[in-house]
Amino acid sequence: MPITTAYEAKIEHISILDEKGNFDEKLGKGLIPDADLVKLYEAMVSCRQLDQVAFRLQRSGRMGTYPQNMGQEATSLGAAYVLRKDDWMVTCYRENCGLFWRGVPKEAILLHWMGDERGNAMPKPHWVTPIYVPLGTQMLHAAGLTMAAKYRGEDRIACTFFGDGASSEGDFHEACNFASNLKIPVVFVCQNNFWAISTPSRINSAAPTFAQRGLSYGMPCLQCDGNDLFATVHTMRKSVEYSRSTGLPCFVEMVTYRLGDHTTADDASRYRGKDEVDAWKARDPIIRLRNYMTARKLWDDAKEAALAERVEQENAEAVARAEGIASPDRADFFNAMYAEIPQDLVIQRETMQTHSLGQDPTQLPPEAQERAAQLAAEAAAAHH
Amino acid sequence: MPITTAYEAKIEHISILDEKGNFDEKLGKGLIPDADLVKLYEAMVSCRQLDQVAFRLQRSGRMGTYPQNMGQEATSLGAAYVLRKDDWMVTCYRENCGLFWRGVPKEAILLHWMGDERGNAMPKPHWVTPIYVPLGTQMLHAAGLTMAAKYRGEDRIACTFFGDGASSEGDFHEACNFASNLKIPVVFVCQNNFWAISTPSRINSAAPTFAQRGLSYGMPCLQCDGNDLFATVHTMRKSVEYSRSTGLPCFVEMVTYRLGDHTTADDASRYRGKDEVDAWKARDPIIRLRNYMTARKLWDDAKEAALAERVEQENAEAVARAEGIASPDRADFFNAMYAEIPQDLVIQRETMQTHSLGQDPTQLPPEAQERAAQLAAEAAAAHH
Amino acid sequence: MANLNLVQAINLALIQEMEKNPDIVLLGEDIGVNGGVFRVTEGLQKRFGEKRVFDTPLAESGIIGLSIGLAMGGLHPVPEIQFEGFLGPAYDQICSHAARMRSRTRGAFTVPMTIRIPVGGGIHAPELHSDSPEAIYAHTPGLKVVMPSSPYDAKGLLVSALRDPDPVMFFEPKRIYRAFREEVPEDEYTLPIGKARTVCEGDDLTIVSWGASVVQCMQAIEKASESGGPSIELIDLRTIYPFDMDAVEASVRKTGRCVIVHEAPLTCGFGSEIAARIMEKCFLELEAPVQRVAGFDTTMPYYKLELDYLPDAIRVTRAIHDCLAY
Amino acid sequence: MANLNLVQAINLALIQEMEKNPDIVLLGEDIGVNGGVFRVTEGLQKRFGEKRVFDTPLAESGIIGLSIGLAMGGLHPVPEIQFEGFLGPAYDQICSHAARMRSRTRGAFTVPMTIRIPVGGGIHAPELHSDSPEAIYAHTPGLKVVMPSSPYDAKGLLVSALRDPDPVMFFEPKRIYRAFREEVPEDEYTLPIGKARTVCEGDDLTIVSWGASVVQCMQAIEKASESGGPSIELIDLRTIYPFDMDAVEASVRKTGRCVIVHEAPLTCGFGSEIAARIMEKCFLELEAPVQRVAGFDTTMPYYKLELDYLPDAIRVTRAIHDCLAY
Ligand SMILES: Cc1ncc(C[n+]2csc(CCOP(=O)(O)OP(=O)(O)O)c2C)c(N)n1
Ligand SMILES: Cc1ncc(C[n+]2csc(CCOP(=O)(O)OP(=O)(O)O)c2C)c(N)n1
Ligand SMILES: [Mg+2]
Ligand SMILES: [Mg+2]
Repeated sequence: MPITTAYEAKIEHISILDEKGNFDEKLGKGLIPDADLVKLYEAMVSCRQLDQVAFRLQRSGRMGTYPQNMGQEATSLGAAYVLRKDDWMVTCYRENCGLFWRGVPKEAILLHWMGDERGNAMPKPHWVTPIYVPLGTQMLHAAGLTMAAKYRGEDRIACTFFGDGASSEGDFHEACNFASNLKIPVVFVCQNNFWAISTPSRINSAAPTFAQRGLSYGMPCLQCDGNDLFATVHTMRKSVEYSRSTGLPCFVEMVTYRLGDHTTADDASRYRGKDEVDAWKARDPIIRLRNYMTARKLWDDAKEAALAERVEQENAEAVARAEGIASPDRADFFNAMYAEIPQDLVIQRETMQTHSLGQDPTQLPPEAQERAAQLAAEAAAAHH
Repeated sequence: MPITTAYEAKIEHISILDEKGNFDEKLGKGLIPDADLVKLYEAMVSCRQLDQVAFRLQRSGRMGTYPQNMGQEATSLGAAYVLRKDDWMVTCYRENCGLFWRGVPKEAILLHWMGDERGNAMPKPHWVTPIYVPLGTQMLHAAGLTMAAKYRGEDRIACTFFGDGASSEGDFHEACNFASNLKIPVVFVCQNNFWAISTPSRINSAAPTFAQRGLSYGMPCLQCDGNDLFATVHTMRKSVEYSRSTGLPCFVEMVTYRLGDHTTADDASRYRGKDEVDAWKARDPIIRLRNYMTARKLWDDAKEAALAERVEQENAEAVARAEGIASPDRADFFNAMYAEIPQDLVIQRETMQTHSLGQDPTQLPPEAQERAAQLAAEAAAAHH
Repeated sequence: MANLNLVQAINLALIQEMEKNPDIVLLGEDIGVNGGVFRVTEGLQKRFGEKRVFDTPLAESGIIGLSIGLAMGGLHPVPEIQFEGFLGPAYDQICSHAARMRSRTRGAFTVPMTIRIPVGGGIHAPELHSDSPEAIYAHTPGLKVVMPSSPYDAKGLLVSALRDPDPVMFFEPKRIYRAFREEVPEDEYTLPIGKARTVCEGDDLTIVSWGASVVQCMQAIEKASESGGPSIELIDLRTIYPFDMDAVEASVRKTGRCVIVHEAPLTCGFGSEIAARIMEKCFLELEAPVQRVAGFDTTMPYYKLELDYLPDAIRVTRAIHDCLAY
Repeated sequence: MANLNLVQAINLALIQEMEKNPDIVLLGEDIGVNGGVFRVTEGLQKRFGEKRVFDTPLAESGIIGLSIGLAMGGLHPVPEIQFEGFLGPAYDQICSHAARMRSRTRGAFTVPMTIRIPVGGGIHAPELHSDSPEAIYAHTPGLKVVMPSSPYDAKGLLVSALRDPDPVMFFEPKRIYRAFREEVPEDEYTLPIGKARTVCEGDDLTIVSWGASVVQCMQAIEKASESGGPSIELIDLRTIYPFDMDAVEASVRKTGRCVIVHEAPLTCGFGSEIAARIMEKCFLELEAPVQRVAGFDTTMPYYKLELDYLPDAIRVTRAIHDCLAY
């Protein structure tokens, strides 16, 4: 037969609790115990509220650029809920909800965006990495972290998150390819929120799905409604079980939407219409879950009010902790460079306030040293 | 329905003249006119013979490292035969047969491997690019060249070649993704010859095929027997027609085998067995075609003998042209850098024989200049 | 004459050259509808259409690799890399191809391309949004490297870049994108790539700088003159490669003392080349070692500490005194 | 004691450290069964198994990115980049992550990793197989950069790198991989990263060099002494960052004259930093401008002309004379 079939593939889409409130009993029943469901809901509400707090902090000059997570809470949360506490979670910057569930202190995330490296000093053991800025690069680290665990005979796996835009980076391809060919159990999760700043997702992929990016590597691929916590939990269960049992990677696309601006430095109204945003507001993962819980008598307005109060309090405390930290010492950025600081850096650190870098103080004739120091002092004074 | 189908795909494998000599009339009949077939066969034999000549040149110190094409002649030749003469052919370094068909002078390729940039100065218009050394990088240039043509309203497309190993590079992903999303008609051809130096192709892809690398981007993908000229021609026809008519990219995997060492610097016996190589020798595209033509009375031993003689002659002349070129001037590598050479480079070029770079001759007291020049002369003499 | 800031001056230069030369195309992340995250390409897609001004997938190597192909194909692409911190993924296409194409093909293929890159610190941006990698590209033969310090210079230099037959790295100091305005002629003018500008003349000491640091230097010079201090000559290099050593040499031969100021880390920063050349060319005239005021040999700190890292008027003043006291 | 060439010395260092430290893993293109294209890892996969010595897909960013993850996960990966010309695709992972991980996380994550890279020209190799990018990485805070010039140094320095808690770029001058052998102790010894070696002492002039160029310098010095020439001190930097300025300073304060020799392009090559520092530290003792003998500011030519590009004993001798004649 001259024409034969070399390869065939099929990708499923999973939805359990849809935007109209329809709930699929077959897949959904018993998927998440009611007690957990309430906690998960509360986590989403808390994350959403922190977004608003952060936004205000930025606008009032108390924080730098901040990327809101609004609308995407169910994606990383579903993953964090399913993962073992000692599985690696290697994320980008729109996975706060999942990170907080894993126990990352809110002030760590706040500090990062307040321009303070100490926000990246993840208290161990959370099995999470700090915020990543260069897109598409963290998935390779997820593969390495997992391979190191495998090397030690641990059955730890990793789940790594990245956006529709980030999946265009070459490192994305290399990470998937390395994980597949070197047999590293990583669950690759693409958060397709339809936008990369102002760039619509079709410019990052003209293909019908982002899920099929995994087919290149022969990975099992799934797509799910990322605004449906039940769907993200179900999809992650299947994926995590697959990777842990086979030691191989797999691929997930979570279809969601960025309800806010890209960051506080962005104005989304420049490039997308209100109608589109409104349509997605109706698909808000929080509203959807609240309606479901209310119908199931797991939730009511009183509980909501109490939660709102508690959350506001908690988040205010987190902000206080973030703002309460002593301001960093300018010596820090020298001391943090190497395990053992090179002599030349010591000199730079010690003389940064007293001499120019080209100057070897010891070379100056003593009186000249004094003159220079004195002139410098005067000048400094003149500046203030 | 909670579980729906998000995507389905199927990839066909095409074979027309198989290694046992079976010929599929349905696909193969009239595909290549007999007159062309003979010319194509002669081109493969000529390319194969040049490989042997080049090998001897390298061993006798008349050429640097050289990568033989042996066994893969039918891949790039099939493409070159199908492409329009003004379509871009953007290749790597194992596509000599196709390049020669397009009219690239053999001495150009030889000069490149003889360590002479003039081998890359492709005489225009051949619509081909020179040899590329950094793997996986040329496909993006193919996309750009084609987009530039499209910008001018030309219907020129591009065909770009790369290996199984090169398809692991991030740039490969970015090239396919750009071509697909920005709608650039490029036919991506992966030559899967089962090896990347000593690395077996399964380490570069654990997936069943390399063809499915194109599914990420929603491209039509085909796989064919790369040692079957009829299959490569048929597959390229379908692919080229698709890209020219739709203005979109598509993907092809040609399954072939590298019969020789990776390059003259390599010893393949270190990492692969004789049995494997022998099995593939039986699938040699040249033998296969010769048997077919002989059976069809298009070819016989007399013709073969005459061809061998002619080819040896032609290739000897190409070598003579490559070796006959005047040796390059050391000023060349300065003059070739910019359209207009910066003053500092002029000084470096002019003083390279007379002064160190740190020296500003004009600053030297005249007598010192003389002394320096004289000492230098003596020293130089002492060296010879 | 219009009173423009740096962003507007670049935008104007792009418009005027695009109208003259149909082969100029703009591409990059968010440069279309959004006009770029700094709004430098604001309104250009509307004006010139999606064919000449288009958004790309999010991949810097792809952006530069595609642009190289466009240039080999006869166009003059103007890719924007959103921040200098994201040049990394494009490093290979820039240095292994754009910089080498002309020489490796002996002119059969060339890469007329202007890569626009916001550069430098001081705007309280996140990590990898505040670096100064100019020395990396100055050390890569085959490229030209430009960094304007004012709206007027930006327009004149960009027009030259857009007409250059070779690849130009056009670094735009984001700290002064909107810091000040100045008179910028509507009419066509160019500033030659490779020529420095003497910002102010002086006899006691020469300051050599480029990019946003030039502004810090001017502040230091003002302070100095207020307090009846030394007479200082300030040279804005404008172009990092090819650099105008003649201007530097002439000035230092006159003053005998020099301070170099840049944001990039000290070690192997471009200041080291200037310092070495000054020694080579002005050895006999030099009265004190050339002083360097630069970023430290550390990673650029997050913004809480960035002002401790970046050269400012105080540090420049200190260097002036160190140098004069020698 | 064994009489080894550079390749064998590195191979021995790897074996000995891998036996001591189970967390060391080797990865790269063709390093397994094939033992690397230069056979540096010959026999190591057989000896330590595929778990500790493995081939990767053909992707340099992936190799380094994976290694960074391995290091963050507690191992000490030793990735090999097949040739320095292919560092380009890995530039971003090296400079945006490996170099920054410790400082950006304030030590919560670190990257103990030794990147092995054959470097330099002179072996008649194809394009992009003969460059010298050390200055690029010396300008990137957070990295250490090492380049040995002999088998003995290679072993001692590599062992130090394999025990270093921070990322080390270990450049191996391919031109002298097999050029000569010397006595290399089987027994454990280390050479400190950051310390230079005085190859020979002299009073009239100091030569500072590193990597394969050191050999060219020694030839020039021999010639000079044969013809009863000047007394020259040769300093092999061994480590590019952190570099041993104390050794250079002490020597130049003594000789008053200095020639720097390296293969990389002149402009912003590491020689510029050394030259600038010498001026800063030895201004009063310097009797002539520091001379630089380096690659030219052009792309490394294909091999027909590579010997015209690379510094050789003749050019070094010329610089010695230029410097002494001043
Ligand atoms: C390598 C790199 N290039 C560019 C940027 C600038 N940038 C920050 S976020 C962003 C868009 C990201 O889109 P996506 O990956 O879809 O994630 P999302 O913001 O939608 O969650 C861009 C271009 C970056 N951070 N890193
Ligand atoms: C970016 C890059 N990395 C590494 C190399 C060194 N190298 C040259 S050829 C080769 C193997 C290529 O394998 P493949 O892509 O399958 O092509 P083939 O040689 O089999 O035709 C390698 C690793 C290179 N040339 N470029
Ligand atoms: Mg997105
Ligand atoms: Mg191959």
